[in-house]
Amino acid sequence: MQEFEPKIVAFVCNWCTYAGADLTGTSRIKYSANVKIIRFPCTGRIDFMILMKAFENGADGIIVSGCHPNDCHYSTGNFHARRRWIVFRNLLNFTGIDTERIQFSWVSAAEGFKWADVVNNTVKKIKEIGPYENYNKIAVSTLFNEEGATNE
Amino acid sequence: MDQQNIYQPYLMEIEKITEEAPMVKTFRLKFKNEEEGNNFSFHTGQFGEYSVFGEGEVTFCVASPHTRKGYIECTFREAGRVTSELASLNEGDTIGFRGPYGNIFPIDDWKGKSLLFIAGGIALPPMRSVIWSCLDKRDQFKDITILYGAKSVADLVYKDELAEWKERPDVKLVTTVDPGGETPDWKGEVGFVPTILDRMTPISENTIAIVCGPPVMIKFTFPILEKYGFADGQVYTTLENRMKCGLGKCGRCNVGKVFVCKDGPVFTRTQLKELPDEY
Amino acid sequence: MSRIGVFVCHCGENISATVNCEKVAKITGELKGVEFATDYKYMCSDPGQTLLKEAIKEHKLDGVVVAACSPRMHEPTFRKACAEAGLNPFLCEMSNIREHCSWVHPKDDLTTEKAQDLVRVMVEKVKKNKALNSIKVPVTKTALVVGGGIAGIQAALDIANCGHKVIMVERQPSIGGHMSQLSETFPTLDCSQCILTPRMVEVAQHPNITLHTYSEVESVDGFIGNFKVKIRKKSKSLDEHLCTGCGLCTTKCPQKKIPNEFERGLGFRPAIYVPFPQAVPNKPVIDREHCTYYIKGKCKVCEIVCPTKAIRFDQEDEVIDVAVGAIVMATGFDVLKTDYFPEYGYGKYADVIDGLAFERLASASGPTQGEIRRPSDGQIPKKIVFVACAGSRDPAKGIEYCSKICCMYTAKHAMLYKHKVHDGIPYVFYMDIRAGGKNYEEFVRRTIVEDETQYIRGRVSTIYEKNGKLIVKGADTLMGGIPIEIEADMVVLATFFAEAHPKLKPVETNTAGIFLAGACQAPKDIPESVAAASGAAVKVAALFSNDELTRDPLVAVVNRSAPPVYSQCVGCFLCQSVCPYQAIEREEIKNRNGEVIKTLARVNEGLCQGCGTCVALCRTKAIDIHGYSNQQVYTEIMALLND
Amino acid sequence: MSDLIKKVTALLNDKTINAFIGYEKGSANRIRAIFVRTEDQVQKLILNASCTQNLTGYLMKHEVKKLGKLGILANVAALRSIMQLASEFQIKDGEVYVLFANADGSLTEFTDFKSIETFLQTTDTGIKSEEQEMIAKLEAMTVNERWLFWNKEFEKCIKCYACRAACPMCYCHRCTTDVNQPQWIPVASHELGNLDYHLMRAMHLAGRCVNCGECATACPMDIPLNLLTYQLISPIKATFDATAGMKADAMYALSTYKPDDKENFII
Amino acid sequence: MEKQLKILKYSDLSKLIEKFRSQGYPVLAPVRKGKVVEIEQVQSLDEIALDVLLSTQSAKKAAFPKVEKVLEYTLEKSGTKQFPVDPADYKETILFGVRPCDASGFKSLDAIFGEEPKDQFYLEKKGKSTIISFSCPVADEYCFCTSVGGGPGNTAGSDLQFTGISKEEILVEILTEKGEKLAATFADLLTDAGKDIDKSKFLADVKVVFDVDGVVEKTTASFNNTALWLEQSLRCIGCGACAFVCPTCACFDFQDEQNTKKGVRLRLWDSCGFSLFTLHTSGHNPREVQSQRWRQRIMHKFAYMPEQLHVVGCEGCGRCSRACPVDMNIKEHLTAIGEKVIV
Ligand SMILES: Cc1cc2nc3c(=O)[nH]c(=O)nc-3n(C[C@H](O)[C@H](O)[C@H](O)COP(=O)(O)OP(=O)(O)OC[C@H]3O[C@@H](n4cnc5c(N)ncnc54)[C@H](O)[C@@H]3O)c2cc1C
Ligand SMILES: Cc1cc2nc3c(=O)[nH]c(=O)nc-3n(C[C@H](O)[C@H](O)[C@H](O)COP(=O)(O)OP(=O)(O)OC[C@H]3O[C@@H](n4cnc5c(N)ncnc54)[C@H](O)[C@@H]3O)c2cc1C
Ligand code: SF4
Ligand code: SF4
Ligand code: SF4
Ligand code: SF4
Ligand code: SF4
Ligand code: SF4
Repeated sequence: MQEFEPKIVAFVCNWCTYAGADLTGTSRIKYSANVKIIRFPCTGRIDFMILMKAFENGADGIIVSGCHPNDCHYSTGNFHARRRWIVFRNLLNFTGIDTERIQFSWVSAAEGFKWADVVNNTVKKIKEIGPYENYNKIAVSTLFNEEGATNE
Repeated sequence: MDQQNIYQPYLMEIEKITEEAPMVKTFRLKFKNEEEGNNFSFHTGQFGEYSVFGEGEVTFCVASPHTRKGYIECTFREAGRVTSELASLNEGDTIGFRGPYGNIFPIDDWKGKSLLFIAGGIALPPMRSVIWSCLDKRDQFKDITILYGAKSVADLVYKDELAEWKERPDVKLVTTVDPGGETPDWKGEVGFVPTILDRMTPISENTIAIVCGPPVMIKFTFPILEKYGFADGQVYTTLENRMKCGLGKCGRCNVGKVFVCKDGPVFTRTQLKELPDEY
Repeated sequence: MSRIGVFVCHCGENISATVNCEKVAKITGELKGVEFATDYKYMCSDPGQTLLKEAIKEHKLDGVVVAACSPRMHEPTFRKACAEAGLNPFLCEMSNIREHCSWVHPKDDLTTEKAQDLVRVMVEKVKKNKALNSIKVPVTKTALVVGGGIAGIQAALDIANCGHKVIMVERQPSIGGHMSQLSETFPTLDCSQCILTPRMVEVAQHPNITLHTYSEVESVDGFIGNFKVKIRKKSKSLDEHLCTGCGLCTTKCPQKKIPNEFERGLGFRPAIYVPFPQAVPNKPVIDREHCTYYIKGKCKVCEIVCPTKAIRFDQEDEVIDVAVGAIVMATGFDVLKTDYFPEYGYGKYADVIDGLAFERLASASGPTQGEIRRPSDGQIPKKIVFVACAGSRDPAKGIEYCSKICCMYTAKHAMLYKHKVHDGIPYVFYMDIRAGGKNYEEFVRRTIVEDETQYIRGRVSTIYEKNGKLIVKGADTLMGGIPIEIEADMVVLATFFAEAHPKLKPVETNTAGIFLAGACQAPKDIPESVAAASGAAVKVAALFSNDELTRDPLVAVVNRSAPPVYSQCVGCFLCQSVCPYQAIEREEIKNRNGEVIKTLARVNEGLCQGCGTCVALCRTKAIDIHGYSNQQVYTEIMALLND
Repeated sequence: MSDLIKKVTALLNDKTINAFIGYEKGSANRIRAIFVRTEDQVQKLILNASCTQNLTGYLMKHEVKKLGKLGILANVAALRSIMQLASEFQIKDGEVYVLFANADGSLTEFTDFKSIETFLQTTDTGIKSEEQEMIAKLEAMTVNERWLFWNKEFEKCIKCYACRAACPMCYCHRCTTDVNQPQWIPVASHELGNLDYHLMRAMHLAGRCVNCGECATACPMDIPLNLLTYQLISPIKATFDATAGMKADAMYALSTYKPDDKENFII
Repeated sequence: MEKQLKILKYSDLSKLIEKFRSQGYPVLAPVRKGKVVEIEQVQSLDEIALDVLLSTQSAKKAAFPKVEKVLEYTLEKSGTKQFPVDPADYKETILFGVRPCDASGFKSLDAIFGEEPKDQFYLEKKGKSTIISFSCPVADEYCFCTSVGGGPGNTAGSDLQFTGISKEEILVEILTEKGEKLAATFADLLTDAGKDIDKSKFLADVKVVFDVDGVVEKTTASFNNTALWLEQSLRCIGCGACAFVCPTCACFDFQDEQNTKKGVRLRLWDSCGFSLFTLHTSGHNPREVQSQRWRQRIMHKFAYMPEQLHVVGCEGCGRCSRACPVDMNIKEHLTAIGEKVIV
């Protein structure tokens, strides 16, 4: 059987983690290709619904990363984001959504190595837990199946 | 058994896109399946449900005249989910079309009469279908007068056709823009449609008036027509109510007991007066 | 469907070594809405850009995706190229297939697939991009300089000499700042006043500079190019126009024993006073706290003696509004207060003084006419201890960094002392000597070698008085930490100085259009302060070189629609509290009778920096942000996960 | 004549208010809202232990607002709703006349926010013990068990939005569910649409829910959806020291921050 | 056809379900789920809650589900392809243990969906459903079927109707050909019943509270009675509970759902109670306030449908009132309209 290649999306801020990942690149540090980045101006912009959308479109794991506290380009975006994640994680956990699959991190523009670590560790972890079947079962694509939403 | 799915659209190809005004475009649509196209017919005043697959459906009237076969046209303003998606399409792209639905302008009943078209803003498109249908049988009618107004010169749609009508000796075209909307080289009128109408002192005798436009315009136009002796039965207009199916089933476009999709969208003022205020 | 062009860059070998660029172009060329796709060796090169521009024209592209390096690198390049080809620059996006792909993954199918995924995401995103126009903000070409120290003076003069108006606000009755208190300056030992005074006068006389002394900034509103500032002009109890600065009043004032802050309390001044002889403006103010008239309701001697009848006892503070386009903060520093050093007896023993006080003692115009005499009894100290790094680099005091210039001025002080008290012995306790700067190291060396200053490396633990002597206890860390005790006549603390940032709302954050200059930024000596001030002035001048400011339009907007809805916004203003830039304002929608029917949020484009925090918080999705709109990010996620 | 009736009659008579929102007997032993404007409507007012509905949602209803100056019969949850609405600029101080029904049936009147705030400081605002137990029970489950539990509950949901309509804090003219550019939350009431709706709603009420329970009471499909928001109350209190609906000028827990907010999951 | 009467033993009911199952029919029946009762597919008799007064939702979802796929398509560069959903694919289904109001509720839906052009999605499913209703031995104060022409033993819309006539026996009425066909598959469980069984003895007593014709007439004339609608609807919070549980409400919405490559068009229930129902993009809303929407709900059922489709759009099941979170009791409101003097 083919090895499970998890789909992982990373939502990162432009100023720290995106730049950090750029540094990972310029330093030629290798990491797993499973993770793909979507750029945001700031972690403050990352609406919790964005995470839901990632799971329901088939993501097995999610990384959310931004500037370290006090380093936000906009001063406070990451502080607001942090509160949001604290609450959202609670909610996800309570509704039975696997918070193990969401890795939050602070990666600065200077932490090229850290970014590679975050990615590699997350990929490793998700490979261990396996595909997110619970969510896949209800994902958008199920509507195209035979049983779909047709006849109850 | 040939199970007919009444919600399944025809596939149409966008043959031509015309930018009419800011946010307003006209699409010329061709049936992908020629046979469907050949079997298709409609009448002026009718509308359809246009699909952007993945986004949903919208209601537009057919803006081309029924006398011209082989294609249909629609003119729309970018407003919400579907229309903005529609606006981003290109020539050659596929959309869906269900229709034609609704009642029609009874132009056959208007034979021998003079016609006065009064339109405002983006409401010229529904009117355009009738105008062309009538112009295509020009000899059947007496005078044809078109009064069309928009907010500003840029907002006037069908600029080419307006020019063409202007040239025609058998059509009287009056265009107007709201005060402040004129450009230095604007040659038409300046003023709101009802004001200009009043100034035109229309003759009601043996004349049919067709009024389409935003609610405020209609509200102020009716009294002027009344002032010049237009009876309620001589005045036609169209209604727009939100609808989903276009077939009298989804249950939302009704004005009282009347379904705009089935019993409308064309109404005489007589009918309108009987309807409750729900549009 | 759109007409998107995809341009895949090889970046020489940087990308193509691990990513099959031809394949990426081919596969993404098959995406819905992609009209044209190609790969090229160097997209950012001139021919690469030409290729892009020609393709835009030839294929009537309405969106462009350049798959190359990080957008942080070349986004402006390609956006500019698009604009040159007539495509709105904001219809261009970049996929980062170098830093985020080719450089971090091995050469294999997965890497190429990832590159395709990244391109697809941007293709879908760009379909939802909107043509945007740069935001134009008019610029008020007047600068506000807060603080009239050497930094403020320099900045004001530089800006004014570029032909722009400057408003200078100084808290004290005179400009000059700390530099006016210095005796001689390191490393040249030039006379401080001699350098400073002409510039102060120039400020006062410059046609482009309006000076408000004895004034403070009360509030700042607005945004870059368009600040609205309230300035409180404290009452001087004087009609400045009438006053000729004759100084008669100051000599006749019965109050004579008020500690003179300019002299660091080493001298006295009357209640109506000019802080120092070279003050600009050279006109007195009444210190109402100490004035007999204000205390007792009787006196008015000054009024009586004033030949021009310039005294105004009933004068009130005046608040004026000014409009400025840029602000230079040059508020300098404050030396740490006495209560910071209880262990050194600072504030308790008269002969423990700080560096500024020593400057006054050494100054020819100071209270002792330049003779070094100790404050307690006017004796010339024979043994003097300088404590460097008093308060700085001490985590326990909450200040971990070096105040940088103390090393230098301590050396200067030791030298000045030695020059004036030839038989005296100066000791310096230090932690490190930081003397970076031209001739600085030599300067310190001279102090040690020529002026025989005893440098002891170590921290002073306590200072106490015993038999009229100050016992300084410390340890010499170079000698293995042996305890040291010195019986000194006088101690000078090289106190750390704290940046003086007025806590004005926008200034606390990194607001565009507000520049820092001088010692309020970080500890700086005079040359550095001057350089920083000129730097700030250049930025202001650059800002003022255009009538309008253009900004990227990647800002938030609150949705608006026709009545009766007006907007999806419900006016909960939760967005307002998250905005770090106070960019969200209230807008009241009124009906014909002027009654408020709805209150909505509105984003001030000039202030919004585009962080998007408000967007994530808004429940009704009434507020959205250009460039990272809900539609765009939603589409990106969908595109990324569904191939 | 009960105190309530006397009081409301007086309020209406002296034009302090134009309408009073209280309770009347409904069908089949239910209690329901009544909008008292006339003499005979006043007589229908009742107040007993079953009068638990949080009536504040009506303060946001267009046609109710049109009745003029409103008085309302409030319980603790209603007082908190008013505070929370005030903090979100939806109600102004003095705009609503509040009568509070004490446990012993006596009435306390509140004419300004300050007095409500003071009162709430010494009032029990916690959630009921059954609900606490239910939350504890769920928390004791494995993640997967919880997933299954909620899956089964959400399956029942028909997206009638009674929960939203009943919730005093769901006053948006256009709820996120109704936003269609993009259509974040699928409109359809399939498993995904239901889960998305409930997650979204719970997040939007996190730190704002005043635990009145209206949402769950309203649900015709008997889904204990109030647990979703209730569960978030204690972590929000513990981590941010914030409780919804206690002060009229409170800052919303999720639109403020402390630089040292504690978490243990961000690496 | 002429109605036939048979007797079935309660003890044979589980065999009956087994028979249906073994013939491959999906059986939909009321199932208790905590406080609510859903109509769901069942495998055996013990799952079925025969003793409940009424299921929370009506049985309409058997032919008009809350989410239904009407179109499938792919989105490709070369163009869109459609894969129409063929209603003919639906399976024969048995609706078991529903109430007479559920069964008769289909007549409103039949009228709406059966009107030209015909909606095959509904008609096909409805056509393939055999309805075995259970007459009502009890009723509650929300029920008013008798006021709108129905009743606890109303057989309209049912193919078979079961009435418990003793602890052991069920009276089986075979009402339609479809019913007859189905009954033939379990003929071995049936015995003949005497012609003269008076079923009414076993039925609940539901009082007639208003004269339906009068209500229809007065509703029709009340469009402009703004005060009436406002007063009635002040309490209404504009949710969709009433419409979604109602056996006769048929309003729907279309929604497209898609990923980048494929999409479906879904038909979903909608409710005239929602403020968005008629909202235009411009913000104009013909039914701006809740009272207008409440008026629509009542007038649609009691004025427009009788006039246009010749059915009253209400079966008097009272589900809407039970489900309403704020106790909008339709029976009470209709009675009030009925009592009103038309001005
Ligand atoms: C008979 C008829 C003819 C029309 N002819 C034209 C025309 O020729 N040109 C044109 O530009 N517009 C026309 N309209 C209006 C057009 O249907 C709406 O602008 C369009 O539905 C907006 O859809 P959207 O998806 O972009 O907006 P959204 O706000 O995203 O749509 C949400 C839903 O609201 C409904 N809706 C929104 N606005 C209206 C409206 N004004 N009328 C009816 N339903 C609405 C749609 O059904 C849609 O499903 C017509 C409407 C009707 C009923
Ligand atoms: C003891 C000592 C000796 C020194 N010796 C030397 C030396 O020999 N050589 C050398 O190069 N450097 C020396 N320095 C450093 C030198 O003093 C500073 O670099 C220089 O004064 C910084 O200038 P400034 O304009 O930034 O600040 P300042 O001189 O502090 O000027 C700031 C001005 O702003 C005003 N202000 C503050 N807040 C407000 C407000 N809110 N509103 C309005 N006005 C306000 C103040 O009143 C002051 O006039 C020495 C410093 C000390 C402490
Ligand atoms: S934009 Fe959103 S968050 Fe801001 S006031 Fe409006 S509704 Fe509230
Ligand atoms: S995007 Fe950021 S800066 Fe702009 S208004 Fe929103 S919160 Fe303020
Ligand atoms: S009230 Fe219940 S059924 Fe209705 S939407 Fe809310 S949870 Fe779903
Ligand atoms: S979410 Fe439920 S419990 Fe919370 S305030 Fe709303 S209705 Fe009350
Ligand atoms: S309107 Fe109410 S009582 Fe009538 S059929 Fe529908 S749910 Fe039953
Ligand atoms: S009547 Fe009741 S169930 Fe129906 S919309 Fe109104 S509140 Fe909801």
